[in-house]
Amino acid sequence: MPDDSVASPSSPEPTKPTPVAATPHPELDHLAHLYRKMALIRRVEEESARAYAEGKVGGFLHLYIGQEAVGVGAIAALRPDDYVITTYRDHGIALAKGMSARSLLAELFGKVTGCSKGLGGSMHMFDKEHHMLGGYGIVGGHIPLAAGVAFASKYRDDGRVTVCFFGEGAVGIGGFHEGVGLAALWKLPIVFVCENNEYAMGTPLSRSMSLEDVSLKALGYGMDRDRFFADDVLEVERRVAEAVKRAREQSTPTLVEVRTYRFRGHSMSDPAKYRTQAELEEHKRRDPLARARTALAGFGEARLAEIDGEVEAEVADALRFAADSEEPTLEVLERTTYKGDFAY
Amino acid sequence: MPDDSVASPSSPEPTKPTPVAATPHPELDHLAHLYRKMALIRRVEEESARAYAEGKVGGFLHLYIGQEAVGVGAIAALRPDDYVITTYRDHGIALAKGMSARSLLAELFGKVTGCSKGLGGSMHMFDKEHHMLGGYGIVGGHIPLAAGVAFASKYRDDGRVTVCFFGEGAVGIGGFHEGVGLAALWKLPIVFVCENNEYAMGTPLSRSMSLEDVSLKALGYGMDRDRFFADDVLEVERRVAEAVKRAREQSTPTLVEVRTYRFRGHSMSDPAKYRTQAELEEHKRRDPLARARTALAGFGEARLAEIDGEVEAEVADALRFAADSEEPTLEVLERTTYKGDFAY
Amino acid sequence: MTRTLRFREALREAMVEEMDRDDRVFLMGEEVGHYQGAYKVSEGLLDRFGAKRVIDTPIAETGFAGVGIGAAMVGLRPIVEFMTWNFSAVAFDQILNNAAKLRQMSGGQLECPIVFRGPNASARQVGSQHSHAMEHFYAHVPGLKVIAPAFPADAKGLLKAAVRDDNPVLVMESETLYGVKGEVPDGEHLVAIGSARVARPGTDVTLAAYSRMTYVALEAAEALAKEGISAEVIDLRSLRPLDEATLLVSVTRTHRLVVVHEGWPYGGVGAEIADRVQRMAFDALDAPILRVGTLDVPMPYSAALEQACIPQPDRVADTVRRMLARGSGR
Amino acid sequence: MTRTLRFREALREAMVEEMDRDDRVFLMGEEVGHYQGAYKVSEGLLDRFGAKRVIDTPIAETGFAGVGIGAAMVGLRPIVEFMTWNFSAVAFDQILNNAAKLRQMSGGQLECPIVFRGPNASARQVGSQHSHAMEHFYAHVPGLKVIAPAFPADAKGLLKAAVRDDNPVLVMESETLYGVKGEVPDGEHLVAIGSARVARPGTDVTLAAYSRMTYVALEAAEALAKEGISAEVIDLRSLRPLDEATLLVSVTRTHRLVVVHEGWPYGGVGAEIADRVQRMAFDALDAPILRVGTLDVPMPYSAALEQACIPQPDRVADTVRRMLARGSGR
Ligand SMILES: Cc1ncc(C[n+]2csc(CCOP(=O)(O)OP(=O)(O)O)c2C)c(N)n1
Ligand SMILES: Cc1ncc(C[n+]2csc(CCOP(=O)(O)OP(=O)(O)O)c2C)c(N)n1
Ligand SMILES: [Mg+2]
Ligand SMILES: [Mg+2]
Repeated sequence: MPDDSVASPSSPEPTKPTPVAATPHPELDHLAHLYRKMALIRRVEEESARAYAEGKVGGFLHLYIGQEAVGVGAIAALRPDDYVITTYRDHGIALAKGMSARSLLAELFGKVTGCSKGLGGSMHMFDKEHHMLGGYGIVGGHIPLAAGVAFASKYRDDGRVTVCFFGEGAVGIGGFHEGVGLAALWKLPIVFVCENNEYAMGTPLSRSMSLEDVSLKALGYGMDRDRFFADDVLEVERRVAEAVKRAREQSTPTLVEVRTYRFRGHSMSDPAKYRTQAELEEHKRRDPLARARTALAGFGEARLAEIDGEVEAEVADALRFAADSEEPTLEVLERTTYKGDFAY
Repeated sequence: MPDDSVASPSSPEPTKPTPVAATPHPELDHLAHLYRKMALIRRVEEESARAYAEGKVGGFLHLYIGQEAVGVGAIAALRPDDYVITTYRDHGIALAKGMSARSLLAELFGKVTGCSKGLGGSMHMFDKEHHMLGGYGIVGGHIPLAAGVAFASKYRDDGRVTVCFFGEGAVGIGGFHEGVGLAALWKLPIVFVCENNEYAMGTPLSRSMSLEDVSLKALGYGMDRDRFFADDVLEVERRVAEAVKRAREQSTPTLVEVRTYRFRGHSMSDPAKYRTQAELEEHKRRDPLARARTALAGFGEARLAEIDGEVEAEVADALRFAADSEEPTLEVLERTTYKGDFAY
Repeated sequence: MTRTLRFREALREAMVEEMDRDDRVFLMGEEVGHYQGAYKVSEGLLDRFGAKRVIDTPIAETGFAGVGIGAAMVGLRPIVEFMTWNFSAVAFDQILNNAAKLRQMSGGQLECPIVFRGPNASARQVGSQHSHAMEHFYAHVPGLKVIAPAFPADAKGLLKAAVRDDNPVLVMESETLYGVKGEVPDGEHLVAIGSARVARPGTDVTLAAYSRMTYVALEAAEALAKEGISAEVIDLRSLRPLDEATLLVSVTRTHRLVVVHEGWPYGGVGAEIADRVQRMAFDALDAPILRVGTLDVPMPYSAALEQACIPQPDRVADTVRRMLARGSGR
Repeated sequence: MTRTLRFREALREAMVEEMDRDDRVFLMGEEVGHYQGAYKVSEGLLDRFGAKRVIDTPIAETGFAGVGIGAAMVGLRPIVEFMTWNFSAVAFDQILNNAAKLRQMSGGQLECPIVFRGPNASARQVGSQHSHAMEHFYAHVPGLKVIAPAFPADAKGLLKAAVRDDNPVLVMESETLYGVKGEVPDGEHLVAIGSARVARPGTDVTLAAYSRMTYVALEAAEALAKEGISAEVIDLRSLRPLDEATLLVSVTRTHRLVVVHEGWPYGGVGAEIADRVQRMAFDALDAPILRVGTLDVPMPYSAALEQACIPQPDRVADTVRRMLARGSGR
């Protein structure tokens, strides 16, 4: 597809790239690092879609294509031991937080080598080691959990920050109000990142909220707020970093509305008839991945090709790994339902 | 008790008052009318408390003493066919909307002649004829219902307005957020009246909300708001009338925060240790009932005494009626659970 | 005369006919309008009835379930669609404390003629948060009625009856049945809530099921028939009220009962049926009542494990064989 | 050595001891701190442990139940008090979809060591919205444990065990039991979750009960004894897991079972027990299993009607007499 061509060269070579000398450009190096993460997410999502079409992946599949700059930028503003939690649209967030493509794709393939042993699937990517506290399927249901994680950090005074991602469709539900309300009341070290991709399934924000500026919700809680577009991953990192700083240093929450767009349907079953091709094309022209690659011109085409090649190799390896892994067996169910003896 | 002495002369005479000539004072007549309602509520509540102490009333009993001006003032701004719905602290609202003291006290006494046949009790006063859609026991649970009633009025274009009462303690719960959010989104003809009596059981607003100005919540919904004290029942009527006008003429909702105070504990079991005697006394000096009576000086002591006498007679009659009525029998349960055949 | 309709078309016809008949009836839910329904059950309804009667809601189940109940208590007759019944968990209080209680709390003054409907139980690999059989929670509650049709004709007839019922009625559909075809009678077709149906007559054992499990029971009966075992399949159709008579008549003849349902074993509809039948047909039973339900764990994503958790014809047939070999479950 | 404690004091001791032992344990809920607990169970805890570990919450059950679960999944051990279990209905999704699912959704990576506790079932004339027996909803859910002690000693021992359990444990207390006194062993006292107790030995019939209904069953047994009928009373204490062994041993001796519980008849814990026992002790039963539960209607306010709805010793005794006269419930 045109929107991905930049990030996914039709030929996966060079698999074994010739090393290239490094430039003395820390900003560019950093951007390249973020670009690599975004490219990895883009390619993993494309392959997930393909695998879904081939019947290797089941259930619901919600792709992150187009929104990569949100998760990558926001998580770039965090320490490795900070916590992240999100919705069912969780692949990009999981990869950005450090989950391996192997463990993610194996989970999608329903294999026991997946992050959640093949029991969770696309909507429930958990990686305790990387403090990725999961993807959740009930809209708004994870927001109070996020407040609880931040509560624990404050209780233990461990200096960690929690970032909670959710879609703009979650803002009307009680779980949002109660989770955000308690975070504001108790001054918890948390950043609420609303990924406003303009639609909740087929419902545009205009049909789901009396205000179109989600960040205004913060006024009702006397909470700090911010609102910006996610075209530039560095801008996302900068802006979220301010909220993270407030959370870490003053233990106050912030509601950050990041305006983005999903290039695919809500899930694989959604033809997205509710939006025009023109609207979609306009947004694809603002593809944050393409923009980052352009901004990396000075970084050198060779080294970018090297990155793309590494990404291709990583994805190819992960797909092989997922395909070759074993399925979980029935005995795993009881011990993952209860710790210790089963209770019936 | 000192705070009620004005409204409740120690002797219930005159039961048969000598008629007195009317003054040509429409404002005073109107205030006298509101005063009568407030006095009736005050006396009914005092008698409810006494009956509770005597074991004639069971369960929870949440008194409205001190808050009379809110319900009476707000409902004075309505048409008889407008809808009202509230919480478990519902006696005053029910009486203000037109429920008879007989039917209310009989309900408290658990008699079949009560508004809800003795099945609902103190927290569930319903009077369909007067469009009093009930008192509800789950905090915030009735707010979406209120939006639904207003939705029905808009659907039928019946020109009615719904007033939904709730305490400031309800503002943090999901039902508030969702009910108010849908009313704002769909522009429903409703007025949300938050009776901010400073405490939710023993919890002051400062420990339950990050903001102490409840009306600011309206900002997050792009909704009109108002905020004022309930010392003067006429002021309550005036201010609520503005919101009712908006609802009726433009079909837009308003969040009205009315600042008031309950003179008794949360319920009969609450000694209210969480507040000082001084704080209580200060509020009692602002008793809206006493204030109204003072403002009625020009109305004539004789006619005021007449009103008080009528109120005493009405309460005495209602208490007799409640005491003499029959209890409901088991057979009432099945047909009040299902319309038509029982479903098991 | 009949026509062949898909399950979703039968439901749609029921809504169209009832909305044509009574303008107090409206449909409200997520994506029911512009999107034409998450599972296309309400396809075309927005065009036909307009945005006043086909209302797209934000994601706020407590809010719109409550709006429906509030509208019902002043005389409208809402059909509230949950995109799936799983999401009713965030509106649980509205159904338990308002819909089911209004009539009695008000001493019979208020009524709550509302229909809640949507797909229930497992779909395919949608994981533990999206695979609940919610009827086991709701059938417990007096004040509610719960129905779970298996065939398009019943889906239409029962949904129409539900819309006309003056009590809250919960309709448990199944994403896995929406595409299933069946014969639906022409003209006005109503099915009384509370009546089960013998879907396949038999003499050796009674299989009681509902919704998609009726097909599973029928498949098992087919397999058992090849072994000379005659299983009677009862399609309950309605869970609350439960058609005790039809169950008892059958068990009194077959002397054996196996209940087949989705959802966990502890409590619920299956346990209730076992309890009633052992109580009312104690002497008629030649073997303990057995149940085939979803395994007692959150639903796993893995396709293989999910299928192992959900009742399958084999598991039902094996249970019957065990029972006929006088298996007492021990 | 033992001391006489009220039920609420026993619960308080359990919390104090566990909070002293492990600073990851904290108490959160409405009015648990400054107000000293709506029912004074947490009296004095705020003074003793401070506002960091005894946290008053706003009225936001979804919010603070979720906060507890979130804190538990990163290693704290919260005790979340619902002012009454009725209010957990607005947090139902948090318990069903997060607390019960976290471990399995994460492939066993995360744990949810949390305790939810509060008074359950009927109080006195608090009406239909405040009288729910919520255990019938929660015991259905795999991933949860549900306990319902009747005596102060068990209240203390089970709550301490619940706090140390690495799974979500729901503790069903009773407002009507908080003032009840009983002997509580000195020193460290733990009661294993999942073990029932024979509260009164007997030979003619088994009465299975829990929470306040254990006292009702004991009273009925006392009355029956005067008629020469020997009833064995089993105090279940734990509902999920259920102590099948103790039930089966008893029923195999008495050949008769009556289950006594608050809450509606359709489904729930009572139906589950009936289903299991008829399945596992089919041949040992001389009569159908009968249940004495709350009448199948929303709880009325009227004192007389409320008492008529709730199981009473007379109703239990009559049921036993009917059963011994070989009443099959028909
Ligand atoms: C409580 C609840 N109701 C409904 C759903 C069904 N559902 C899943 S995703 C979704 C749309 C969410 O949109 P948004 O929050 O904007 O997130 P996005 O998908 O755009 O990332 C809906 C309605 C759900 N999962 N949970
Ligand atoms: C969901 C829910 N949680 C808790 C309660 C217990 N409760 C009853 S009234 C109350 C305080 C409410 O205070 P507020 O809203 O200010 O109303 P007020 O009593 O002051 O009129 C609480 C916590 C409840 N009824 N519902
Ligand atoms: Mg969105
Ligand atoms: Mg208050």
